[in-house]
Amino acid sequence: MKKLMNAADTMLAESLDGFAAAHADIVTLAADRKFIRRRTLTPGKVALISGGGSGHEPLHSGFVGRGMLDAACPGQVFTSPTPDQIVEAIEAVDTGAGSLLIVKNYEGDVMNFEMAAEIAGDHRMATVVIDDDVAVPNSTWSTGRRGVAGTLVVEKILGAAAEQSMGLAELQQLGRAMNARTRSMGVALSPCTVPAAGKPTFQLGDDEMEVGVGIHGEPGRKRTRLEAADAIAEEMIGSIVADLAPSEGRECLLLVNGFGATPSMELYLMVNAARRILQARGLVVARYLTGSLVTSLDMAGCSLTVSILDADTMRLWDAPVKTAALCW
Amino acid sequence: MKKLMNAADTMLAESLDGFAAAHADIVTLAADRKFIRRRTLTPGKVALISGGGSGHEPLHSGFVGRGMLDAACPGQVFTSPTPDQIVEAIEAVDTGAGSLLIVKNYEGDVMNFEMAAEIAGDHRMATVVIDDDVAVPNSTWSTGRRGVAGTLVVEKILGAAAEQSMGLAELQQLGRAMNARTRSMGVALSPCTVPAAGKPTFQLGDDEMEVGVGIHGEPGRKRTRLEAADAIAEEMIGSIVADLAPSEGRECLLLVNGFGATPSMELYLMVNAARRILQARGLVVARYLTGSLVTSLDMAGCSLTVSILDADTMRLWDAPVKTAALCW
Amino acid sequence: MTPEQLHRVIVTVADAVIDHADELTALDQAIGDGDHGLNMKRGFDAVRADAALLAAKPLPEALGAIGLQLVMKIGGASGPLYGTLLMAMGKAISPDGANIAAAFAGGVAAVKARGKSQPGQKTMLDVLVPIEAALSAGAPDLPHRLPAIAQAAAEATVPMEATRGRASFLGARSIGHMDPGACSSALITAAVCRALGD
Amino acid sequence: MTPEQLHRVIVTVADAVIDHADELTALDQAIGDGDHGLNMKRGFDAVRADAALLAAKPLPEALGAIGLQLVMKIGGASGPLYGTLLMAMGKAISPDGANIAAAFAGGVAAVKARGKSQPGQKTMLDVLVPIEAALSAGAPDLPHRLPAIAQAAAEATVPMEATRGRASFLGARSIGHMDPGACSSALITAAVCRALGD
Ligand SMILES: Nc1ncnc2c1ncn2[C@@H]1O[C@H](COP(=O)(O)OP(=O)(O)O)[C@@H](O)[C@H]1O
Ligand SMILES: Nc1ncnc2c1ncn2[C@@H]1O[C@H](COP(=O)(O)OP(=O)(O)O)[C@@H](O)[C@H]1O
Ligand SMILES: [Mg+2]
Ligand SMILES: [Mg+2]
Ligand SMILES: [Mg+2]
Ligand SMILES: [Mg+2]
Repeated sequence: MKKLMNAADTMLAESLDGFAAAHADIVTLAADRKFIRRRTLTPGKVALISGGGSGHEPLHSGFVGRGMLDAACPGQVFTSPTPDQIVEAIEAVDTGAGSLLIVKNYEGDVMNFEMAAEIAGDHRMATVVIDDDVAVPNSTWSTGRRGVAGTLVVEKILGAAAEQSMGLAELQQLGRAMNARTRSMGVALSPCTVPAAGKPTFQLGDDEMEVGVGIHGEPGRKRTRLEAADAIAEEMIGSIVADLAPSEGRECLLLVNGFGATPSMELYLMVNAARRILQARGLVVARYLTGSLVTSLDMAGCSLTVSILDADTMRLWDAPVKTAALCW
Repeated sequence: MKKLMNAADTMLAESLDGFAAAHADIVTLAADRKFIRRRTLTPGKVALISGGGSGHEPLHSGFVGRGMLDAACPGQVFTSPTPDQIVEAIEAVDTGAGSLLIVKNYEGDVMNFEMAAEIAGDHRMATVVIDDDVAVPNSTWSTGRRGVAGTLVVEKILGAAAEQSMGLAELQQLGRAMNARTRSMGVALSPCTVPAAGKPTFQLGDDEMEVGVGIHGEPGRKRTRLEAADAIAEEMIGSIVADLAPSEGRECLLLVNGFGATPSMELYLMVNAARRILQARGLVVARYLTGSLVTSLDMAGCSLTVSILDADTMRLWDAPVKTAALCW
Repeated sequence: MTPEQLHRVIVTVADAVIDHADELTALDQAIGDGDHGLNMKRGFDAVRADAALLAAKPLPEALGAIGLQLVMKIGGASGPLYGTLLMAMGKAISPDGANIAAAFAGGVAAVKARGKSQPGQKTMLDVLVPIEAALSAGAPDLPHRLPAIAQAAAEATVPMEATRGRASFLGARSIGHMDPGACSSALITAAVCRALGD
Repeated sequence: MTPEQLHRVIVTVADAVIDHADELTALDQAIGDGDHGLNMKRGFDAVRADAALLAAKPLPEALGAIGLQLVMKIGGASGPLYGTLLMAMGKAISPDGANIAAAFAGGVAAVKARGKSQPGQKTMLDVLVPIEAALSAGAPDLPHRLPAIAQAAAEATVPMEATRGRASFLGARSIGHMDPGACSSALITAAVCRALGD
């Protein structure tokens, strides 16, 4: 394992301290590093709270700030935060209009947020669960699909809506609708290494890729020979569009997301591949976002996310945002 | 070599096309992909033009936009752009107030920009050469030091000054002064692979790092065992501060820059390490910038840059910027 | 149960989890996200550090406190599940521990509710439910038989296809590996029995 | 020089560079940024594609056009340097090529000015200057002797410490490797002589 670190068990804490120092104009880090919150809250606005295992930075802490989240609870690496973190975040940022909890669909996350909600029962709360990863089949009798990079799209749109005074119930509805219009799929070219584990989560041959990989390095649909970028994009967009089943001519957002070790040149090459494929399938790419935004530690590879936008959600996407990782 | 690509000889072109599509609100890509320019120019403002080998993205194309560059000329991977690119960029963005060429100190870059300036002789032009890398000894009888991540700091400050109508000669002077107050040093944990070469530029053992590495994977000062992040930061900051020799209590900017394959968690950990070391040496870290901004393809590792700021340059640093990669 | 006995149980269980953390992590690397051992170790390190204080409490409070400790330290899926198991048991158990079978059944019911899960889905429930059954059936030599029952139940998860937990994302590719949570449950069962048998 | 001869020189040189591109890149990986072969190949691919057109021009124009082609295609340090060499030679040379020694000397002077460099700094000049000297000295069998002179000069860069070009960043660590530009100069020299000797 090669990482810029001092010791596995202090790594997260040191990194959070660096983040808080670097972005002190936007955020503050709570005692015991239980959560990151906006420096300044807007009274009367519904509080948006997310969180999850660490190792996906800038998700979620990098999305705390005006136009997006009010607080983010960082769990240990790839491990959901604990209920006390979430409860304390709710207590710190709920200014009276209630809290919307944005949770990625992993049982750990869902259960910890659920326990937190039980404990913080005197606050008004609602939950939106994100499950945008088409690599996993959807179903009601199982855990269902994972929440991956689409989380950022939902967080941005809800963040803008909350800023415009949308109420808790409406936000929950919008979040669920946005989640239903958002699909992602990923591919890994190299594994990731959890610092405390010290060795890669999986092994890939020199000419192999993992198609449909999760953001924790979970195995995906299949392991195959590394293909050309166009073929990879074709397979991912194909799966996404098949699942979304958008009508011809719909406008969409394309998010090309790096997993942590993928250079910018490759991400923009994927932008180019994906946009041509989307256009060929009759979709209009109206908005783009490119970057390593929902990562998997030091994994190489990327995910593609497509979100169908209408006039309202486009406006919310375009609304100003000022966080450590997203700004416009 | 594992990359998201179709073919080595189309990789750069495809990536530039993706970039131009994704940021069409800010930039346009010129014919034959010779340069990237601002969509809208400000008449009467000195034009800021930079460029260099590709593979360092977002440098320079990601810094084209309001408050920073007017045009960027992308060379082949790790290869200076050719004079025709630079000449055409000058002709496209010089609105009459002249052009400032910001060049990293590599002989290829310096000579190609020089030939361009000879060809575009009827335009008013001035050049600022950046050489911030303390890993290489400075001297007048040799090539001297390399230009690395500090380039971004100079480009940001000059960009703000140009936006505030500073003239060509003054900008050149400010650029040289800023360069003199800016020092960087890098460390690699893994090599980079030039797509057309197909294999890593250098080899590192499983427990080795390259201290003082260049942004083209050039060997640095020494190859040693991978050390703890604090020790790495101590060595880099030590070299930087020894060279800058700032007086006690000076305010500075700390830029922690990833080389392309370094996850955010590690970069912020380095922020935390570096800021403590700077403080211990009597410097006040007044501004932070963290990200993979001046990269070396898929190299893992980071560089630290320290820039001494005074009230004027602090204001220029804080001035609004809106580019694909930097925004505030 | 005497405070000494409880202390022995706590320490034995904690040590067993801590000693086998790498094994649990390796199982989770195969079909999960490679942190089950790390998570469990973090939780049981905290429990072990507080062992004396926890053992001094009456059994119901002790179980509740251990459960809360696990919830607040483990995170992930296993934190709420093991925490819920112990907190629910703590609520139901009598101070002398005589109604252990009923209390454990209450704990398992709480786990099912928390996890929206059932046995057969390749999770810790595939060990917890057989233990619940054995406890309900009762038998004088139970502490000697339970470890084998738990171990066999954990092994029985190998051929299962997961439909809950992270391994469910793998579909058929989850077949052929033991579920990490089933393994930790068997491990804890063996440790409890060992501590009580001594 | 006839157009046929010039065509043969252009094609032989281009093929030599293209065939040895990997070797040049490998040298540049050791003490530079690993692109010298790629750069040279890009330039000479373009020259080769235009060979017929270029060979049809009078010698001065042909050299100038090849030089410009190299400048606009190669990039990096070698583009302006080889481009400058040929463009300066093109300006000085007579249509029949009789004053080749003087023209080459003019080209080398231009390279020195462009690169702010001198022989002894572990660059292409460490090959170009000995060739210039041999040309000035003159000798009937020069085309047969020049390749060996150039090759020896390139090899003499191995023990040098670079003070110009990217290799200078390495300081003493640049010792022990042949300079990539010196190697390409020797390669081109050999190809020119081969083409003229045929
Ligand atoms: N819904 C559920 N019901 C019962 N047990 C579950 C459920 N989800 C996960 N588990 C158990 O939790 C274990 C994984 O724990 P752990 O790795 O610590 O958490 P995470 O999956 O969040 O990383 C699984 O092996 C499984 O036994
Ligand atoms: N200032 C200089 N004077 C003469 N030759 C130089 C100079 N700088 C570089 N070179 C030559 O250029 C070669 C490198 O060319 P190349 O790798 O194509 O460009 P770059 O160094 O820009 O990547 C060196 O090996 C050296 O021979
Ligand atoms: Mg986990
Ligand atoms: Mg180069
Ligand atoms: Mg796990
Ligand atoms: Mg080179």
